[in-house]
Amino acid sequence: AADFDFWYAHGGIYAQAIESMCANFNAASLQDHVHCFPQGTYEQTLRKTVAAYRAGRQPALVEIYDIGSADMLLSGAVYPVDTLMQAMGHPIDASDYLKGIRRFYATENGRLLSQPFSASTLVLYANRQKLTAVGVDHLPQTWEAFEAAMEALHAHGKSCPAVSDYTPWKMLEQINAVQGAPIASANNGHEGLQARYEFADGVHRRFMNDVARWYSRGLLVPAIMTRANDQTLAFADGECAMSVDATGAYAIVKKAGLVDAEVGLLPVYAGTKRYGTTIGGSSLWVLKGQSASVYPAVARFLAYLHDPRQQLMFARRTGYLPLTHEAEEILTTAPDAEPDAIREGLASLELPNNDYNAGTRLGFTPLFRLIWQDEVQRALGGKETMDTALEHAQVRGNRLLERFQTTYIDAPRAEDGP
Amino acid sequence: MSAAAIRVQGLSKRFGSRVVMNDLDIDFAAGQFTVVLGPSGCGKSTLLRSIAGLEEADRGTVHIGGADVTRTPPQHRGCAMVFQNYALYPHMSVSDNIGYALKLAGLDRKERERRIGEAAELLGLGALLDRRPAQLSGGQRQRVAIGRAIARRQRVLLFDEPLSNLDAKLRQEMRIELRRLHDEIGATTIFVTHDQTEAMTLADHIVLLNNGLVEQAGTPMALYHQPRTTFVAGFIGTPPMNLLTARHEGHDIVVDGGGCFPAAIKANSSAAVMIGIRPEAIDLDDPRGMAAVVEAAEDLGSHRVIYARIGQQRVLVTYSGTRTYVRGETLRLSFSSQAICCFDAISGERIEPYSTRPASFLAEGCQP
Amino acid sequence: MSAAAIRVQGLSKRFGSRVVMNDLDIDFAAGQFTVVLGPSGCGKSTLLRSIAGLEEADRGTVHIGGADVTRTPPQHRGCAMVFQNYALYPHMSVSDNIGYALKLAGLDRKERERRIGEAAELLGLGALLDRRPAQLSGGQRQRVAIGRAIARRQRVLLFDEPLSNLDAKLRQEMRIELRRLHDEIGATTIFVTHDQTEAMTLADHIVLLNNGLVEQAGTPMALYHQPRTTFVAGFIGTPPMNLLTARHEGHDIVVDGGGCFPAAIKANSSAAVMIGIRPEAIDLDDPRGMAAVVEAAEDLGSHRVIYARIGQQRVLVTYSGTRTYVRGETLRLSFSSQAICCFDAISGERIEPYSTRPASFLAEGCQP
Amino acid sequence: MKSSARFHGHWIPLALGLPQLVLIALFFYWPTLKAFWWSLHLVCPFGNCSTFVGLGNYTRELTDSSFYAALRTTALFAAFGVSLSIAVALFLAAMVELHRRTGGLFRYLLIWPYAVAGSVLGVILKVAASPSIGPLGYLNTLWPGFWQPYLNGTQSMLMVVFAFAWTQIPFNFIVFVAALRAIPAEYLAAAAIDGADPVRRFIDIQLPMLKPQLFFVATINLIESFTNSFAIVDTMTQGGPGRATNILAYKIYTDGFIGLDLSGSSALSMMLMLLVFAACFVQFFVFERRARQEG
Amino acid sequence: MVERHPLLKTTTLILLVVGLVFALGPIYLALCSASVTSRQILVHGLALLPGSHLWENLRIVMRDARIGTMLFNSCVVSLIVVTGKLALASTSAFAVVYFRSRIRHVVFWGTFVTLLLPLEVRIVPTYAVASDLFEPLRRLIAAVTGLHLSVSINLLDSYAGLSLPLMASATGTFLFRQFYLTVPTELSEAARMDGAGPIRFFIDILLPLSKANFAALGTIVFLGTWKDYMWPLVATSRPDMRTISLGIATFLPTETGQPPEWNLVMAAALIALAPPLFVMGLTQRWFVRGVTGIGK
Ligand SMILES: Nc1ncnc2c1ncn2[C@@H]1O[C@H](COP(=O)(O)OP(=O)(O)OP(=O)(O)O)[C@@H](O)[C@H]1O
Ligand SMILES: Nc1ncnc2c1ncn2[C@@H]1O[C@H](COP(=O)(O)OP(=O)(O)OP(=O)(O)O)[C@@H](O)[C@H]1O
Ligand SMILES: [Mg+2]
Ligand SMILES: [Mg+2]
Repeated sequence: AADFDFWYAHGGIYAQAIESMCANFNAASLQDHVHCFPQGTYEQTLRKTVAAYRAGRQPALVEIYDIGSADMLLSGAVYPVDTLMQAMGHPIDASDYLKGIRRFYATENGRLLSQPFSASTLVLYANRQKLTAVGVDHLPQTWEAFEAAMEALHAHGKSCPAVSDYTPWKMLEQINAVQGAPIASANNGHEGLQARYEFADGVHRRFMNDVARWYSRGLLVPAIMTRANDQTLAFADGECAMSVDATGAYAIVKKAGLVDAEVGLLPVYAGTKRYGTTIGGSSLWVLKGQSASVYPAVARFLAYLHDPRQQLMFARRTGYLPLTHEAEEILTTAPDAEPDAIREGLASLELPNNDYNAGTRLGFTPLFRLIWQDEVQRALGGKETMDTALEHAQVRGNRLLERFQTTYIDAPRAEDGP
Repeated sequence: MSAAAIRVQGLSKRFGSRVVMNDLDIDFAAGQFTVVLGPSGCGKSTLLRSIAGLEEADRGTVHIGGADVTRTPPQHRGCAMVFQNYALYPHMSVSDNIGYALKLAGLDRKERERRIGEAAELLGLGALLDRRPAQLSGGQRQRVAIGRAIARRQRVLLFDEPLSNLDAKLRQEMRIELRRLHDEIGATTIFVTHDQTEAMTLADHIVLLNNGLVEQAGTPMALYHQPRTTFVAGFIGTPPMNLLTARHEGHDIVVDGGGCFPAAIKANSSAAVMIGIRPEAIDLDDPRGMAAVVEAAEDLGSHRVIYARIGQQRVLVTYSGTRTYVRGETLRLSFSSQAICCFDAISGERIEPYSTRPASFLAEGCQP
Repeated sequence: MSAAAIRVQGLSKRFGSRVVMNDLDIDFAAGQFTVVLGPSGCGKSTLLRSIAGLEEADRGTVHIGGADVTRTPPQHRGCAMVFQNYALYPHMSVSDNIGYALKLAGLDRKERERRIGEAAELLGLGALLDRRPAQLSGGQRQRVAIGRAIARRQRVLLFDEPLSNLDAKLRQEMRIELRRLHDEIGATTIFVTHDQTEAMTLADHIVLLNNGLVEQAGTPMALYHQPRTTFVAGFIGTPPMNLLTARHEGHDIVVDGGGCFPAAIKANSSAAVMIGIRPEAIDLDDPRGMAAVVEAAEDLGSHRVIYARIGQQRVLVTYSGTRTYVRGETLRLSFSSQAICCFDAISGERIEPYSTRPASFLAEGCQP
Repeated sequence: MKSSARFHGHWIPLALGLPQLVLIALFFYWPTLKAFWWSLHLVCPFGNCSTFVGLGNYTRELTDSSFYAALRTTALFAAFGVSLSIAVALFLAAMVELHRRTGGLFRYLLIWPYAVAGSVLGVILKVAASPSIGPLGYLNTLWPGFWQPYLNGTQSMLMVVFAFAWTQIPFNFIVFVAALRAIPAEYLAAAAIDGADPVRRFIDIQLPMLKPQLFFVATINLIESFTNSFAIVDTMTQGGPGRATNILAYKIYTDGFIGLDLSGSSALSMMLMLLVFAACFVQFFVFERRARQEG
Repeated sequence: MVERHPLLKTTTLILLVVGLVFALGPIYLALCSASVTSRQILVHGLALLPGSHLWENLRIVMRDARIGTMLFNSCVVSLIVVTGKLALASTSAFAVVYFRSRIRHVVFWGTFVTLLLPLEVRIVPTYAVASDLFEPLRRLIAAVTGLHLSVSINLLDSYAGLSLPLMASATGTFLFRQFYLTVPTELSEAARMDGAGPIRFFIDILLPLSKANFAALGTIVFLGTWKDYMWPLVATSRPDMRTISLGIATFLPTETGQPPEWNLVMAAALIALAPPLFVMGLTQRWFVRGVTGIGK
């Protein structure tokens, strides 16, 4: 019987969904009580977790985003979830999880050190009415078609053919995954600390140059230039006709109800092989340093969240993907409307994989994302060419990786135990 | 640099409910050295600043050299001014201070330097031209301030208590120097002060202000010997004139507390009057004089001051003899009736005697 | 409240490299009114504050009433002090100001009120006891400050230029009042000022300081008539003593610029001397007198001041006649040799004459 | 102050000063020491390991182009922000001084922005400067694509500079108004008599006399621009776009808290400290000189 | 001064009005936007004229419990800092100014160095210190006695943690020092002649004279604490410990797809700036005096 803190990193409808799960757990559980605290954005949550851990005030459970995984794994602050669950009598089987999710979170030897919590992937949304109006009857499958569609919309006076917030998750990680192209050596970092970035050539470079062209021609409008000031909303309220967005956006689009939204797979370049996209999202980490009585309660809470009914509730309310085969099964076979985005997303994840679309496992990724954004914004702002921008980003990113390697070169490895 | 007459007409000014100038009419003759004298707060500075254009009067006009300048801003009035605290620009050197006005007037560098040199020579500032005001002594600052005023060669020179920040010795020296300068330059000079010694020694003409009104205007000696009111009598002279309350009875004046003397003045019988007598005009030791008890005596070396009492009234007597008087001693005071001024006790205005019988001395009792 | 003698021995103090008191030895007699006089910055306040215990001397001792208090903190020295700017506690009423020290001394309320009442009565402050210092005029503040000092009934009363912030009239009144107070209370009083008139009129005894040294100590008249140095001569009197450079030749003294007179002093022949003569001791119109040219004349009503030149040397003459002199006129000055002080031109110290032939007047040429 | 006005004794001043000193030791000296220690080590974010690297972190930062970029941004931001704050405040103060009688109301109202927190202003301006819904967005209907503060580095810099100046002006304004007030009216009167019109009087008399205040305000503003601009940048631009507004203080924060690079950000802190220290030193020097001149 | 420059007067007046528009513009915009509906802003852009929904929006925002808590936190923290700083500053400045002991130099320099290095610069380590306040002492004990204690004090997410580091600055001491230096030295001398010791002098004379300075510094510190952003951002992780100036940013959408309700954001902004504006209006005189006091 114990009280413990759970820090999560969401606001809005996501937070509401989490709070209701917490409330339900507390209501259902006689002895345990979880205190759920929002900590702001993913970044803020990670920062506060680090700080709190140093101060010895860490919560028992915390939600950390995907790219924080490498930092968490080496932190020495983590009580691996599989060990915990094993010890507390709620063993989890990594193979319960969907392929894309398992591949992302599992270690080389297949262990799950954290419990996946929220996941989504990238799909293409399109405003069917607007596309039909300009004579585009099929969703673009390729970037070439995507560009043509944007041009058609532009030619018909649509001020916002497509919208994007230019985030690296969408433009770097997912694009390279779907094309099966490497972001970093050593299997995108899964093989160890010696990994270095190598995205500046190849498909990412091609794509970003296209993006720069689309941007300068007013085809791909930055979200901050839209009235809604937000990519998802700009599509949802009909301002923009197309949007490459997370599956999670679907709940918002549906809620807006304005748009006859059509969802399809992320485009690829014509004549290239399509691989599976990777996921984005977060997992739950159990932190060391709690009193022994807390961990059984944490385990019970994790088990509760793992329950397919909770997953489904969460997926339905937020548009996140179900995580386990069991939940997917229920969702896809349920008679009531199965969200298109989730279906397409799941399909996208199930596509064939190679070494490079299991996501990345690189240190200091949060800062790297800022660097990538910096450089791309500079390129879009005409301060440098896209090619040099990407090279700069790669160089600066590699300095981060080097430092990560030196920092952790003799850090204690994750041990099993609280 | 020709002098210009200044005429002030109906000038009035109030600050809030306080009337500082009350319908003043004053003429300042061209080329004259006029001292505006009065106690602190009587409106002297306000008058001077109104003439300079620094203060806007509520009513009335100012004419300089015949032209109405009431609405003219200070920079176009043709006045130069020396301020009480000098108001030297602290960030400029002495020569820049003097030359600033010339620069604004558009004079070229050479002409400016010539004029600065002239003023410096006149005031003995030659060696100081590169210093900052902070590096000067009080007297030197004073001279720079005057230099700044005269270098412009304006028709009118205004001084607002320029000597009050100097120590006694320097003040005495500067007085002589100022007077000499005025005689050389010949501008119309108005000099404001509350120090009657300065006024007495500097002025061709004194305008004595009190509460925003002209109490008396005239030559220094006129003010000293024929004060128009008790205020003037009590303001001028160190120590000032003794004022004793008395009654007019028949042809005599009876001093409260003892003594009387004959004086033919136009006043009702038994009217209350004040008699004024200068401390140096009193004889201490006249057997027929009125009794006065010594309260205190001060020996200043050059002369002595005795604080005595006639009844309840204090009398100061100065004399330069060597005899000493001690507290409690009784004096016998007398004075010539010609040295006496009579004032109406209520209005304080002077009552002219219609006949002065010469050589009539104060006596113990009056025998007509 | 019995008076106590104060003895200062070997008192020295320097601020940085500036010597402010240089081995001072002074006795202040019990119950006496001593004025410490000197120009600004000469160390008067430092001396006074050393006696009060506010300033720590570098060397030397202070005895009060026979006891060595050099290391005693101010509150235990039995001194009360009136500060130049009064230093009244601005947030306390007049009676609290006066009573604060009594409260700290542990007196009960009744005794305190009695003492405050007493002091108030003595100083005429009865009606002001509930006011704040900001609601008082300068003279009233002055009196409160004195009240605060005397209510404590200390053996020693110290005043640091208490009158310098008051206007001339008030200053004159306060002088009389202070002297009266001293006579009533009988405490040993030390009064610091740079105004020689105050010193002359108030003091039983004057200590004249200059540059941290005692220039002369004595009665006012001693300082006036027998100044020990040219500094004293030039510091005391308004206008001060005239100092003329001269040479000692044989038994005569020859004034630079004209005139000579016999004077028997102990000085080398042809030694440079200074002669000092008070402006009021000069006769203007002696046919045998030395020639002097009038530079300026001031009429003060009660007397006149003439600025004249003997050769290059300025001489001031005061007289109270009615005759006027104009610029450029030639005077014939003479004076009694008894009125003359001779000083060594280099050290400035007075040279005593070993014989004064009476009635020897200054003459155009000396005929021995 | 004269030493004679001071009390004797050691224990009382110690007791009086101690609480403050303890607090300062805890929250100033100890953190500063810690930062210095970190800056010489490579520390793990979670605090369970550290390697001594000597000046490695410093050389790392000093060879990183983004450090120089941040330095340049900081310098630009400081230069523009400080000059704008000072110029506008001076201008307003001069005009209020000119309208002494009616200026009271302006003086009262112009101080108000001082009560507004940087973050609140940031939020308001973020909306107000929005190219789609803000008033400036109307410019885009005239010249499409003209106002894009979140894409155009220059414009976003302008925006934060404006916001920074807005927060600083009231303080400067008060200081200037008070200083102008304190200039004896006699100087202006003397200048008027000397023939100077109001504009000349301002340039020749008032401005030179404001020099100490100008120095003071400039130093304060400079330190503020190094440090307190954080809230504005964080709420409005987060250092973007393309690190156009990534001032050093913000970089310290992002490197330390987002990048989990305690060592690097500590090294940056130490270097920023040096900068602030230099600024203060200049100020101190100037004040000392002024004090010596006056005394 | 007789000064007739109608053109100059009008021009400067116009410029002053322009300055006023810029100074109050953002506040006005916030007021306008807070008084319309969210839809209106999305459709017509930011309102330039006040609408009629102000109370409604304010009510909606106030119903959000966060605002109440944050306002309360801001008040508590500001008041703690004001009280603490006034107490510390007045006493430490007294120690600095009124004693001969060399200690005063220690206090002076020990305090004044903090002027040079603002909190923002040492934010990261200060955070670490606040999270483990006992560390220095623990280390000292360990170094001296070899004892390894496990005591620790964590100030994060507490009022003490929010306020204490803000108190550790020299501005207050500086201001009081400036003021004490203007108090005539004769007052302390007179008090000493009257038999008062330092503490009595401090209580009987100096404190009553410092009333205005307490008000001035109090206002400045209050506003400064209220406006502080970085420290609360770092030192709090629990939403119920957030202060309003920090919390205002949480009204901005953080998740993509969270519809921005600018009218509510602006209403919250209005609420956040109302108390300091009120305090400012109330104590403006003191505030001005304080600022100019610093400037001396
Ligand atoms: N700007 C002002 N506002 C209000 N009252 C003023 C102002 N200027 C002067 N006064 C008042 O007007 C009265 C006359 O002032 P003024 O300066 O003319 O006196 P003064 O005769 O020059 O005195 P002083 O010898 O002290 O200089 C004084 O009581 C003064 O307080
Ligand atoms: N605390 C101090 N530090 C340095 N110098 C001082 C200090 N106090 C006084 N002095 C200097 O010592 C000298 C003597 O000072 P003191 O105050 O005793 O002069 P004073 O004779 O009282 O002059 P005044 O008539 O101007 O009051 C002055 O030159 C003064 O500048
Ligand atoms: Mg005046
Ligand atoms: Mg003195």
